Amino acid sequence: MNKRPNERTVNDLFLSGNLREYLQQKNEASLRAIPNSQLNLPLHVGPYHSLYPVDKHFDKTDKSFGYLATIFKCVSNLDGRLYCMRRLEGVPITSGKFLEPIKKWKLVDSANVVKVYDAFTSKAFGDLSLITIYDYYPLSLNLMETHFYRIGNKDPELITEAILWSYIVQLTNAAMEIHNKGLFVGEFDPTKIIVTNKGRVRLSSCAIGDIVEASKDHNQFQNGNQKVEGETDGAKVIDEQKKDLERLGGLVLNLSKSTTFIKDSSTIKPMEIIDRLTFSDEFKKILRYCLTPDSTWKHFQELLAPHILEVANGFENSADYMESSLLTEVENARLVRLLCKLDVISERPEFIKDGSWSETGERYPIKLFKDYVFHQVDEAGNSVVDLTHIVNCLNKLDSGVDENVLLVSPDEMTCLVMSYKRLKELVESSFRSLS
Amino acid sequence: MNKRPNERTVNDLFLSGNLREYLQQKNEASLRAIPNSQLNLPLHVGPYHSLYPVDKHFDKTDKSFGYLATIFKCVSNLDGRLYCMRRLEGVPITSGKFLEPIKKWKLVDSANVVKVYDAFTSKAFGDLSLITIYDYYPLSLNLMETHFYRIGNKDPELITEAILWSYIVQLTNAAMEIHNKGLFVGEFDPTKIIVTNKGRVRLSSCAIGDIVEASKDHNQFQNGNQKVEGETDGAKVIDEQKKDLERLGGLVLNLSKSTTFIKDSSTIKPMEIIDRLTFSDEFKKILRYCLTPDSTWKHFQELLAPHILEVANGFENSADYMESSLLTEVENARLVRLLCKLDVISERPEFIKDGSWSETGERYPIKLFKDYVFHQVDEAGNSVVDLTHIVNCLNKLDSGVDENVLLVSPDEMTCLVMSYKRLKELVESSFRSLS
Amino acid sequence: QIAPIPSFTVYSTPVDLPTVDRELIPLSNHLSFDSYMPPLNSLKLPHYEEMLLSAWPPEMVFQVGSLPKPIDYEILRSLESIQGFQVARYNKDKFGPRNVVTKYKKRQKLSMPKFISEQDDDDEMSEIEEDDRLMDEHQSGDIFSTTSTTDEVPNAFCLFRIAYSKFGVDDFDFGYYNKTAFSGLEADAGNTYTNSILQLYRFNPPLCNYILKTLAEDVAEDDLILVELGYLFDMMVKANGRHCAASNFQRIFSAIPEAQRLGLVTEDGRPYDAYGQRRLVQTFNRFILEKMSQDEQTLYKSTSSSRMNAITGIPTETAVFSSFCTLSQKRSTFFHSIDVNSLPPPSPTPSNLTILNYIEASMNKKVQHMITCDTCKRQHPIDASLRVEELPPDLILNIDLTDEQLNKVRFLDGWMVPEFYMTVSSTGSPILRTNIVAGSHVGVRKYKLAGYVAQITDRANRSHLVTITETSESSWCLFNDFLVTPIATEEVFNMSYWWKKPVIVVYRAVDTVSTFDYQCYKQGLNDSILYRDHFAKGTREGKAVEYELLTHDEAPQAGTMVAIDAEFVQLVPQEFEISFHKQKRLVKPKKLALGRISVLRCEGEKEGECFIDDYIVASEHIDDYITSFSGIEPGDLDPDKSKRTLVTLQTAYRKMWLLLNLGCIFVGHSLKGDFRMINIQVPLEQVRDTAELYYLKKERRKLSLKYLIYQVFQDNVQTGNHDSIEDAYSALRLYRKYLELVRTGQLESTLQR
Repeated sequence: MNKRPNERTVNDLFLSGNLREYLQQKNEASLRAIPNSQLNLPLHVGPYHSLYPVDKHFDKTDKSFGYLATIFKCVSNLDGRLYCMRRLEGVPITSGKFLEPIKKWKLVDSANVVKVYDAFTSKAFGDLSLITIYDYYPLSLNLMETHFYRIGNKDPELITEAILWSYIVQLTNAAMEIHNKGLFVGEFDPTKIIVTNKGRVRLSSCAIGDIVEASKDHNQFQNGNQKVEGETDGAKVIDEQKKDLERLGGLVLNLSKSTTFIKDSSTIKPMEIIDRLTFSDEFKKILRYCLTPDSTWKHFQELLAPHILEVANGFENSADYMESSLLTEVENARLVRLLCKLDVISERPEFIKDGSWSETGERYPIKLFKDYVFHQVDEAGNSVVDLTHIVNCLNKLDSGVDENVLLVSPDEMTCLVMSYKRLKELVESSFRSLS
Repeated sequence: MNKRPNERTVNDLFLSGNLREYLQQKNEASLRAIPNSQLNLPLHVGPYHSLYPVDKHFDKTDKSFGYLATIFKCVSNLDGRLYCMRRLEGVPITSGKFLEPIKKWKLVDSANVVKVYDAFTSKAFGDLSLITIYDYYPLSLNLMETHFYRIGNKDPELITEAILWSYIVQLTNAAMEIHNKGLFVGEFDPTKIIVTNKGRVRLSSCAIGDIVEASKDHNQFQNGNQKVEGETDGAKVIDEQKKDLERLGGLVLNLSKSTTFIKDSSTIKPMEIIDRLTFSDEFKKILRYCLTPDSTWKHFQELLAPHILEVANGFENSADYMESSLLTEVENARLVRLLCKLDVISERPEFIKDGSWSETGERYPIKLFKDYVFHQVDEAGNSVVDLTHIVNCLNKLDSGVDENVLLVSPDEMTCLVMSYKRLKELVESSFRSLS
Repeated sequence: QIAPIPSFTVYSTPVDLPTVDRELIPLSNHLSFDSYMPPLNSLKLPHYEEMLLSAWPPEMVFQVGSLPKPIDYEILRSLESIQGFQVARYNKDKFGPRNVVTKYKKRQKLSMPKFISEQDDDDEMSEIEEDDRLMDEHQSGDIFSTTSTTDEVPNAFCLFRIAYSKFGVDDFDFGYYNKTAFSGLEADAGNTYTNSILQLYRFNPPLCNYILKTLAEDVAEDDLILVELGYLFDMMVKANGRHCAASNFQRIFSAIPEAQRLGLVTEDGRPYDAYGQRRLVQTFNRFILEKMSQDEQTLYKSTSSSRMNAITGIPTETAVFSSFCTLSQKRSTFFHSIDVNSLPPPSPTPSNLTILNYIEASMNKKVQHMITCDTCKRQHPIDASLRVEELPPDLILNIDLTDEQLNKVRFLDGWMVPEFYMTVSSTGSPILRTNIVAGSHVGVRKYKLAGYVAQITDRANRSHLVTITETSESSWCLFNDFLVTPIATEEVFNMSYWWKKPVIVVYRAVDTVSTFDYQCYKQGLNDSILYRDHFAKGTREGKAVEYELLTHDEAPQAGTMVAIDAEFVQLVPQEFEISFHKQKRLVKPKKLALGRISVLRCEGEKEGECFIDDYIVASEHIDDYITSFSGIEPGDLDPDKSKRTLVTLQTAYRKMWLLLNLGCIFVGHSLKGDFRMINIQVPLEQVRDTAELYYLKKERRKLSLKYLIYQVFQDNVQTGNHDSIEDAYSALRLYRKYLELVRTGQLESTLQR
């Protein structure tokens, strides 16, 4: 897609170089399917079917929250949409109460959190697995994969200060919504933050941590460790929310660290590492603030304000860019619908039997018209393929103009003159007779 | 219509009705043209031609910056793009120096500022007009038109607190970028802030104020009023930037005011008006802060931080929405080509003669596949039209996925198992053999 | 002169002429297939006022989200490459007409019989939302239907699963699926595939009688499969149409190392393709027949299995020789089944082929393979041959053909012959004919089809096994796990359905035993185990013995009352599927195993004295000893560590079984569950269950033993871990008290307290 000159100047943080190619790849990833038998996967898990493992480039034997985890793309039998299914093997869920956290998490609605829809346990895989269902983002990679691993022939993406600012803003946005719903993030794990679009990050795997925690608590409780309920729970949430800021800082520090060579970085104190970073003072200041014991989200946001504005500006631009791209494509659906109508009525085996497509049949002109549109030849009788001619004819057919067209029979012995208007009526009535 | 979650109608399969209509209108507005002769407009103004007056619903005899102003849509001879041209009649520009501000303004790059490209004087209209060239936003209305006037059959849009928060954030974003480039906004004039999309505002008419000012200064200077250059200029900018906050406050106050009936509001002090607003305390607090003499942009942004985050979240969502819309349309562009390819190679009279479409021919699977896609039947043998099936199959064909499809011969005695990948190759090679 | 009329054609309307395209499309807007620029809308849509043709009716509804229909495995397996395309024959009967829309299937609410706990409500059916039903193709209507007009799998042949309510398997209404006097087998006692063979032999009189007869013998050192089959068949006979679980059989079978090695011990629910499943059940068939014949030798302490061989033994000569060295061996051995895996030679009239041609081809086989020769220490090919010398009265056939070969069989009319005649050729090999061959009356023997195991494969390509067998003269039954229903004779011989494949077939000579002798073990019944110890390991020395053996003076009679109680350990915990918005659903009930059983005298001087207190050896992993309920401590069931009086399962079981057959009356509390776990069928007239006797009808509540004892005697029992001797004694006290309360007419008032 050609970028218009003014769009080239746009801050490219959120726009991939070749949007069309990227969208096509996403489309392909969504369509990918393999017969079940080859994968030895269950036909369906609850109401979700057509499971297809989502490539995991990071770690084939990934352990998530202490359990073996696998991720699938699947289709819901209930609404036909694609979802992402996470399976954790052998989580000791013995009561519906453990799944309670899902109720709160379902309310979380943020552009930087992958929405969770469902949680249940299933024996479909043979064992008893914990299944959680999320929005599906084709081609998404996690932060580790994005910045540290070579996937296919794509080099890892360089970490820059601009990217980090944007991540901080987006993850703050995610955290604020999660906190608003009385929850906490718990861990900013780079393998559980996914990049769903250029520069767009989302917290994934939500609610699993809380469910696993609940199952642990319960089992400890069974083993005699009394769990204190009630207000302590609320206090714990507030405390964890506070800790989220430090954990965000930890993530950002780890990502930042990779941009500079620091010997024995694991033995050096965080604050010292920050000093050695080659980023702006403001960045260092805000990172230091995250890791300060008494830091608060409120003040953190205040410090962040100008950068939030910058990131918002980037999002506005990317929405604008998408819209302008969309503007050029908006007529396509119309042609798809028209072509489908034509193909649905043409060459139907059951029609060939009745006489309506024969040379004297009422639908014969449609056949001749299709020849006229699609099967042009030059004077020597060679095929000519001209999309302009095709689309132009289709446009005229679509609107049913009064213009006449000359249709010649394949034997070139007879011809017909017919208006697009009349052809349109013919196609429409043929279509009506089907449905 | 009552639909179950797994049911789709034709409207669900393609771009959402509203968005499509809106985009089509924008397209139409962009394309609108009337033969020049009827309008009595110059054939071209500098490198810009095909002038078409942009409807102005607000005031037919608009005076802008004290001069008669008209706005045109035009096409640049240099890059073929559409631009917006503002013409001010009779601005006394006597030196190229007066146009200097444009240099700085051209650097302003914000999602909330209409980009300015050019400024020159022209005699094309007969008089000496100041011409400024901007990005063109079809269907855009200014704030006054959006919220206070009935345009066509569209009622003015209600002002809510949420909208105002969003405006504040966006205009702050605009102001910050303008300040960064060493400029100031000067006036938050509701007739010069345009709404280019739902909820999206942009400062327009940039740079004109400074040019007009420069011409006035010059004329005053000519009339003997020494103008102090240099650092005083810098100080003035800083002062004006500070004042911008108050002016932004003024705009917001005026917009807010319209939501409550306040008698003799012009005689009542702003702070009192704020008290009477039915908005949240936080909103009032921030509005009061704008109008406080010692307010600073820095602290203002800090106060605004959580709301910037909210607005950013909204923009993220709209970027996502646009992307998903674009995804379907990009798919459609490919589907049109694919459908045409299929029709171009199918049923060609010259192929029917040679054997390649016969039961053993290499193109036979394509024929069977077309039956599979378009000519479904129910168990009683009646035609069934399932657009979701058609689009899904075509998408898979286009992507050439590895999935296998079972194609049964018309006599139902033999069948073929073939992957979409292989079918795609067949279609492609058949098509290539034609052209 | 009249001038000729000029020949004009008079047009009433002006002639339509093609319109010349006036508006030229600028070159810059020309579209291309290869580039997406310019976009398609560079060509403008002409002005229009009516609805566009591209508009689709907005009310048209398309359904998405249905499960994709996979390509049938049978097609995939029979694909041939023709000119680079993968081509197969299409079977319209099975796969339906082409290009048929897949109907949207949603998780549906299915009508199922209610759980027993819900059955007091009026309507008979309840709606159960079941995710697993997503794939099920049960049609509406009669579940006992054995024929289908729509070419679908008839309902009675479909795979049925047990639905578990929160009360577990006990709450499932098995009775709904079986109205006959022949007991079905539950589907989740483990190794469900074996059910088909168990039913096949249960209804084979010579084999069934032979197996039951073994019950007359005293216990052997170790648990014997042959004897276990006896207990199982006896239980199935006694159950008289009620459902049975082959749980003890499966427990003993699963512990056999050879069975494990052969992969016969399987996790249920593990998917098999159709062919793999047939191979599995045939391997089991060969294994179980061979094991029975071995067990016969152990049980009767003999060196040959003459009893078994007289029924199923197939004397077969196997020979090996080679032209490369002096190797030459000939051996005659007894097999118990024939693998039908050779195709008959091409026939001029292929449509006349029957199973007999396949059997004949498989009775005489020659193969060549490479060996490293023991004789000459070199590698060379050898010729091996197999020749069946004679057919037994019970001819058991493993139909070991591929899907493709079986698909051909479908089209052979009358392939499964109802009867045939066997004669002997001049070379001494059996010859099989559908008619008596003229002039060869010598050695002619008539065989009739006795029954077979069939594989049922549904549209979703899931396979399971059913048994069709003659239950009495000319009367046939279909056994589909716990579903049992009579089936018409013509359906028995019909092998033309796409969903049905023969797996194991039994023909029986008409001159052999054809009636069941369910009492055969009563002759010479050895009950000595009741009067002696028979520990799994060691002697009385060092054991904590809490019982006093019965003496012959106390020999149980019909009507002798004994008090019993059993304790169980948990092998596998129960499993639930849980969803945050639905009720949790039991998907696998817990698996328990008998751990201890105690029996007390109820009469005479020693009333209340224990005479059996058996701990049962655990051969499998125990998940939980549930000590607070069972009183069994870890280690108690381990022969190497235990101080308890530990016996094998069959020893403990035989004692119960003998008491049952001697006509004892069992007193205890909540015995229904105990009997189910012990895996024994006790007629109601031999049971005095205090939980039933003290049943609160109004509250529909059964009272616990502890509660009852406290209410009736103001005693505290079960203060520590449970103890089966104490519990059996408490039940006995309650029973005595019950009789007294009834006598004095105080039962109602006591219950109301």
